[in-house]
Amino acid sequence: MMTAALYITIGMVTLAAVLNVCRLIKGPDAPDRVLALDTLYVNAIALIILLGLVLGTRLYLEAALLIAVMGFVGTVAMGKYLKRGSVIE
Amino acid sequence: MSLPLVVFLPFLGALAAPLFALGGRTAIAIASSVPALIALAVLFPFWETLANGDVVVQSYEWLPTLGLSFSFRLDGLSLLFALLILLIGLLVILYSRYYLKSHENVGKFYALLLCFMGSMLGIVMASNLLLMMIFWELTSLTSFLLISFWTHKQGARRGARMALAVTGGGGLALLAGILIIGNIVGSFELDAVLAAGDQIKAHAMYPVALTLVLLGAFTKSAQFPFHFWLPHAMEAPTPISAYLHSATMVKAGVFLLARLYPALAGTEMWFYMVSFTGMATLLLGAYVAMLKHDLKGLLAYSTVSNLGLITLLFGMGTKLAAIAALFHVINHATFKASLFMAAGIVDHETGTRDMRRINGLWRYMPHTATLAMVAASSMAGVPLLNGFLSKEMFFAESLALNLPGLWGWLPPIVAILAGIFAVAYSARFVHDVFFNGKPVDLPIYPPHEPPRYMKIPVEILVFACIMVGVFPTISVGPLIYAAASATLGEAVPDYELAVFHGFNLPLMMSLIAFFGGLLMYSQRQRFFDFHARFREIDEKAVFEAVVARCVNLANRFTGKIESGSLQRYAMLLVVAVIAMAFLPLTNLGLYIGASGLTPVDWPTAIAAGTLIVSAIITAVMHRERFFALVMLSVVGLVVSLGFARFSAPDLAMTQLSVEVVTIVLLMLALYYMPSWTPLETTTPRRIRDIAIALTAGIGMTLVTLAMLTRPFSSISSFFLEHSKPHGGGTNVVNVILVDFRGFDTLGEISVLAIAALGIYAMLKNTALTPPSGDGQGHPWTRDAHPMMLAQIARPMLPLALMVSVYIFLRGHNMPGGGFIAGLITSVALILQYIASGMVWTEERISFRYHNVIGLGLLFATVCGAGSLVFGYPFLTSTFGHITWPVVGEFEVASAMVFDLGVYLTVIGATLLALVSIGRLSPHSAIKSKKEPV
Amino acid sequence: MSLISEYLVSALLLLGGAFTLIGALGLLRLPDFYTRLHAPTKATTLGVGAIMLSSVIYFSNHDQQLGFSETLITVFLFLTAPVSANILAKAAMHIGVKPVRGTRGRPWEQ
Amino acid sequence: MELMFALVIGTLTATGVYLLLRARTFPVVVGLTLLSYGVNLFLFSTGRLVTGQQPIIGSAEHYTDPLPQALVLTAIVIGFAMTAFVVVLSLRSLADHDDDHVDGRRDEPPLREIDETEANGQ
Amino acid sequence: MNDWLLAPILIPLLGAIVQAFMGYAPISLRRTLALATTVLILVSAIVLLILANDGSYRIYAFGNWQPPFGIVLVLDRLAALMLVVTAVLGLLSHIYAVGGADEGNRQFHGLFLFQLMGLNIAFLTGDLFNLFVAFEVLLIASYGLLMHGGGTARTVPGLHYVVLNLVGSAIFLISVGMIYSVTGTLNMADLALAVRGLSGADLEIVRAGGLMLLVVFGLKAAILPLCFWLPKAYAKATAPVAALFAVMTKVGTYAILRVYLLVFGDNAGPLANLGMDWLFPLALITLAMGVIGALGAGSLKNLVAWQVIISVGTLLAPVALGSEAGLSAALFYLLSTTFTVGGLFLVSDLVSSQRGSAADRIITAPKMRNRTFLSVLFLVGAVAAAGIPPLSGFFGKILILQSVQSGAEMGWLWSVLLIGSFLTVIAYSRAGSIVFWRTVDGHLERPARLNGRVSASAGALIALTVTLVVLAGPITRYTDATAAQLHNTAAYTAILQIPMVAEGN
Amino acid sequence: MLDRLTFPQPWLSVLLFTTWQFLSNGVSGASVVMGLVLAWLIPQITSGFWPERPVFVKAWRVPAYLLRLVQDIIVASFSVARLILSPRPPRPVFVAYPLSLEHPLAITILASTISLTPGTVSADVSDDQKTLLVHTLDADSAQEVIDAIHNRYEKPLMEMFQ
Ligand code: NA
Ligand code: NA
Repeated sequence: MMTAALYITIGMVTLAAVLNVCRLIKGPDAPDRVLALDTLYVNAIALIILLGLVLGTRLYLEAALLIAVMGFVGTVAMGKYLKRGSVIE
Repeated sequence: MSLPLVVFLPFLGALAAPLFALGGRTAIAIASSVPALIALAVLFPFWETLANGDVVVQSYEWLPTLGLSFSFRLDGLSLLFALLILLIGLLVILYSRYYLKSHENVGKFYALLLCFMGSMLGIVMASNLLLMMIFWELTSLTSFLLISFWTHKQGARRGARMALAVTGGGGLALLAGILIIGNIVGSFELDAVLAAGDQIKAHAMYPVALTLVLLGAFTKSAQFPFHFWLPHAMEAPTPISAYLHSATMVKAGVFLLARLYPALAGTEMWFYMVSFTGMATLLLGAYVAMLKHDLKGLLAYSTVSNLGLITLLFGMGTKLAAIAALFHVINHATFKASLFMAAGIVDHETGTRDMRRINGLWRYMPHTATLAMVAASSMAGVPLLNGFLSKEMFFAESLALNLPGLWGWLPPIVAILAGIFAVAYSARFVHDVFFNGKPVDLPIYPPHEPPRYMKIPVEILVFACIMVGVFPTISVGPLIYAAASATLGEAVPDYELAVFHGFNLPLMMSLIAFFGGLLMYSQRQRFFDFHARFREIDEKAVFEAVVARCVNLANRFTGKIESGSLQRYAMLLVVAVIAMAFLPLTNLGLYIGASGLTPVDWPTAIAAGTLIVSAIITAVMHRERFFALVMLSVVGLVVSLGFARFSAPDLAMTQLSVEVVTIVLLMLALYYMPSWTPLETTTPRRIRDIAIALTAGIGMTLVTLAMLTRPFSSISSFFLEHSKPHGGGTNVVNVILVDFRGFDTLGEISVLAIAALGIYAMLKNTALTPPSGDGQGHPWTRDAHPMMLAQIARPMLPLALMVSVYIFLRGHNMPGGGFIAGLITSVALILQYIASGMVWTEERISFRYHNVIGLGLLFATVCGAGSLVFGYPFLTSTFGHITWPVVGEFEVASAMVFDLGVYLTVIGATLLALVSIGRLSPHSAIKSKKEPV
Repeated sequence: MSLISEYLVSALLLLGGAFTLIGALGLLRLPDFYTRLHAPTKATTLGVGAIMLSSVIYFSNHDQQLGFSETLITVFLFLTAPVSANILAKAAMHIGVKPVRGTRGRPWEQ
Repeated sequence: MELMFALVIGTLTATGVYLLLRARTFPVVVGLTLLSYGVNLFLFSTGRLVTGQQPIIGSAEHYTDPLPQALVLTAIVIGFAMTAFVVVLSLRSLADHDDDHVDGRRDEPPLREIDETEANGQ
Repeated sequence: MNDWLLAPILIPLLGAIVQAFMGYAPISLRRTLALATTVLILVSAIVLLILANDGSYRIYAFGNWQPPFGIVLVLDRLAALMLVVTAVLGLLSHIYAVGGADEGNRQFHGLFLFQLMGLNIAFLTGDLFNLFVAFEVLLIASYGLLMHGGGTARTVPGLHYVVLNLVGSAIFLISVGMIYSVTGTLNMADLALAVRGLSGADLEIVRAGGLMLLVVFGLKAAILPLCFWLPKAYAKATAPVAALFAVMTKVGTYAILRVYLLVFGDNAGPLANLGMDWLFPLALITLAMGVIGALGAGSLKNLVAWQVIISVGTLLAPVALGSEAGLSAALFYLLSTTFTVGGLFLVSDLVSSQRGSAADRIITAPKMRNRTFLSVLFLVGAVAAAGIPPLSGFFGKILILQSVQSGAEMGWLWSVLLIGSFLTVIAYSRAGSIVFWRTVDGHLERPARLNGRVSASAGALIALTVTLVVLAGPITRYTDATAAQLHNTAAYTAILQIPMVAEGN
Repeated sequence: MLDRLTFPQPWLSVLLFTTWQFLSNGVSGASVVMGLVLAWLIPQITSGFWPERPVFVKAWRVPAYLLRLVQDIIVASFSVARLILSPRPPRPVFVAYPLSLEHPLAITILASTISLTPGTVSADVSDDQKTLLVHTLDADSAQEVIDAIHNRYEKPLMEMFQ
């Protein structure tokens, strides 16, 4: 049963990612794109966790943690770029 | 050792010459004559041997691979030339003492003169063709430098370059010819080559070799059509003209004909090529000499003509003709050198060489005039002078030549014509300069006799002309004989160097030439008028124009090809790769290999689709730069997910961290750049690029497919096996990085460090004006450091450090390691910069990133070197398990220290790079309006 | 693994997946940037949280070891999501992204 | 799976090459980045595509080839250093020429045909 | 295992690390330490040359891992020769740099030493991927060095150089991947063995990989059509950097020699002499292009930069033909041309410093200072470069000509080389006569004094060409032996059997 | 030397220690020792980066607040989910919320709370840190939102940060 749930979830998250990419491409404004990217990062975290569950290993958890950290910094940098131009000043 | 000494003494003298130059002109002239005198003294004892037709060879090994040796040879031929070189050289040295002015660079002059003398001796005495080649080109080089001695004169520079181009170029042809001969014979030693004449002449490459060798000889000896450089070489100081361009260097070509006579001569090809070239040159030189108003020009073309005569004689291929040629070499050298010196005196004393201005010098310098007149008579072929003798022999040989049919008339007619011209221009030289009214507006007036010692060399040469002319057998007979036997390489036929051979056809020819010449001279104005109808070609201008045109063409061609367009260069590179890999890949046949395809799962397929779409959008929308950047992030994210999906957790983490730092970096740069790319490539260009890109992409797809579907085995089972027991870690990738292939990693962090240092250096003094607002024209927000961000950034740093420690420590056994840990720390610090600004963050960082980089590299290196102490190679790792109370058992591996080095280098390098860019921002220097909270 | 935990894990997974999907739907469907901002900050974050929790439970059962790394990630996401939203909202206001018609109140000048 | 992976690499290469051939520094850098993604994936895949065989001893029954992973790690890091350098160099070029053209030129009038394409496109 | 093999890598690395720490140290101290490092590199290179001269292969296995599993350094005659060439050139350029060219930023010495380290790794490594890493080390350092010294002129050539080499690195990785994906190994000796038994699609993949690798090496060696980035980049670089770069194209040549003779050599079965049929015509066209470029050059440095292209063509043509005599000739020529070109870059810079705003452009200008000294240096360099007797370039050229004695190759090589020499002579004589002789009255805007150290190093580099002639006998004996060693691949692959340091040593 | 053996930011050290235990996947002797070492060491290094010391006066109120937060997050998510899925268009409002809190950390916590809970996102904090701009996804009036925030979150926070 868990396996079924797992694959359904993977399907849902993948679908979510696709929808996010759609928004990302659609825009229309830069903040929309960054928001979609940020969400995509979160989806990626979910996918990594799910991969760990499929494989029955926890080896990929740190990758998920890293996505969280990097996604945040990336989003912040992009946000700052959009409103301020210089990311580091 | 004595023969090499002869050659090398002048070079030694050349080295010393600048020193003696300090002592004045007399000192250096004396010093310069020493090598020549010693050389003469060294050669003297050989005379007995040589007179018997024997040959002395002294040989030393140099470059056996090449067949090049230091071997020198003294036989009659080389002796004849060596004596010419040394004796006339001595006279020129003496003459130059008075010719040169005290302010001139006499050191350079004598040094080059001696270099030339040595090179010339080298040519004539080398017993190895390659060695001769070396000296051959050296004479071209020294000649170049001597012609351009007065570097401030444009004519001198151009004449010099022209001479170098022609003789140097001919030298290259000669080189090729010699190499071919060497290959045919199997040796470059003269003995072997001269003995292998039949072999050479029978070889298929003989025509090529002969043509190339003759090219060398003809260019050097100014044979038609390469004669044009010689008159322009007369821009050189007159002693140089006398020495190089009449008596010696230009004789190198005919020397070569003589030297290789046994090896190359005696074929029809030789006959036609050499004799016809000689004939053409003989006539052309004589004709033009008549036309020259420049004293030295006249002499120069007369030299061309005489060289043609000698060449023609060698070309005839008969033994007697060859002997006549050798005889004329001596005769021409003596009378022409003396004429040049006389011309030099005239030039020196009047300040001009224009015969239209120089008239009636008999009144001012009768002594010089007398000498010049004797020498000119010899040139004209007046009996009792040496020129007459060899010309007589020439006439005789021209008659003896048996050409088929009407052609038989050609040589004698040419000979007579040339003789007429020779008489005419000699008459002109004498009459125009020393008589013919009064001088016309001379720069130096009144002219008078030169210093005593300046005339001595001329006197000696003129004396020689007379001596040889009157007592040929006594004076040069033995020398000619020795030379002839050396040249012909076999029995010398009977010949007679008599003053008078009776009333015969050659004498008739001489008489015709003499009176015809006088007649021609008297009718010279008609001749000039006749010639004036043709357009005068200034070879120097033509040469310059040709060179300029070549340079121009080359420049334009280079400009076209080396267009400075990166797009083109990159295109070429990509196309080169495609071209190289194309054929093998089309040979692949089936792209799907033995292991076949594995099934696709939907999430992976969707992820792949996302990646493909994102990449394409990145490319299509690249002109909207920020959008492209966001899409690039998606690509990066999916790539790292892909790594995770296909069993590479370490790669996933690394890719992700690197990607974010890269994006930050790109945004830092994008700040200063336009946010839009203008559309500036044409549609065909874009289509071309798309085609190239698609080809590359399809190629990579096929390669990947072919590769992935084929089974393989690698060395990696070793790593999997030894990772834990011998590397002390379960994360095999990490063990490879810090142990099995730790050296790669050392290189890798070096790259990182170098990049950061390079970036820092590059941006040190760079000033960029940041835009005041974004691409849409909105001014930037006031709020540099949003409060919420600053607040969340505070705990991030310590937490990230902790995570770094965690990732670092587990790296040897689990995904992680120094590199990823370093990136986490870096990103946390970057977050501080983003959130609170440069000034705020830098205040809190007490170390220089340079030092962090240095420390990191040092850790890695020292850790690697640690094993050296124990007798193991660099980077040999060790590990052990330690048990502590409470903590329990834990593993300590030396590789961890290495990894710590990686960690530190990554932090230092990443931050140094990013901060260097951040520092460009004007806000970083002045505190922003709103202090960070 | 006990049946209960398996049920729990499955339920959490499905819940997480659903929220993630809803978040994405929201991002796609909502009318303007400011409304779209709500979707990921809440739904998606919670969705991932649920999936994390299922992972914690699963591995705690499976490896007989309490797995807390996931919790850390969740906490991290919850901590940072508002800040990201804040920065992006500020960026949007700076750029002058117009709110959907009918929005009361106005975004601030930046 | 292999075909899909190959297509991914092909796409990355093609887009990377296309951008590499652009005239401004920024797209070139983006192109180089895409290209290096493709190259890294390619190099990685020389160990073939397997699921759940991460080369961590004790974590699986079979392990994938770890060597390509180590190589790619090195390549990623080096690629990062190189990208950073080229980004900064393009900044330097921008500073020196006040233009971000890859050939450093400035204020060259755009091609005529381009104006037309622009006009047609809009 | 001989620890000396490590020295040419570890010495510059440690030296560079020291430089990284010395950001605020006085320049004299930094210079002293940096120069001391370079001297030590030279010493170690000479030691290795002496070691290698016995004709055996020595390896150094990092981490004590048996090849092909670990990375090994392999010392043979070729590697030792390259090390010495690099060290000599490096030292003299470094001395020149210390004369003032190193000012401007503090990273110069560090980058310089890293550059030497990268070069030395490239020459010593016996591992294909490590060769990639070495390339990257030397490239990134060269990027930094290229940009040293400020000014806007070098940015764009630098950018081109960097971007093209980045693409080159990508191609390198792809080819390494293709080769590994079939052979499953990276060690060159092991590769040489693995390649022999290939067939079918495996063979074609490796063939494509090998040919792509040739493109990469061709790019590094600057062979047509991949050479156009070079002239501007080199001409614009700071003089000592340009001089050091004289060896950079030789790395590409070295890599071709190493990889293509060992892995794709005569024994490689169907892959024997891979790509060499391409290389030969390309080398000749490169040579021709170089000559045309030299003829049209507008400045001395540009002229010398094109001379680099000329040497590349001259060098690779005999390499492509691959005979022992040709290889030996190529190596002799390599020695000659590296020093000559390096020296000429320095001389051009000295000339430039003495001619005010005319700099090194081939135009009429007021008479320069120290004309005699500089013109003699230039003359010697030009004679050596153009291949006129009696200097080393001539010997290199006749050795090359001599190595090809029949067939169409002979016709092509001889004609291109000789006509090329002829035009080069014209180019040099034209440039020299204009720059040194065609002067106008007037005064120099920027009178500068020649610095003794700088002049001495430039002179020494030029003088090496004379030394090469004097020592031509022993040198050709060495290059002959090197060529023979290169052809004996069995001896190289035997390194796989060399035992490691025993446990518990 | 001994005076360095203090914990300059005790709350941070607690946070770090706890985090380490989470990361180590289970408490053990090694993890405690390491956790202690890191909890001491890291703040020594980073203390400069957190100049403003948060002063929690009533720390015991934190868990209750957190609990309420988690509860609200879950509720919020369901309500947003419903809104997303329903065809009815949302009724967004920009609300300027007057802040009573002064401490930046406190404001940040409030703003974050707002962002995580029903239908609201903190869009901006005014320069003078007196007003919070809140975007509400679906609300009847601005005042309703202001009251809800004030009562439910700002009051407890003010108690904690007194
Ligand atoms: Na007259
Ligand atoms: Na909320």
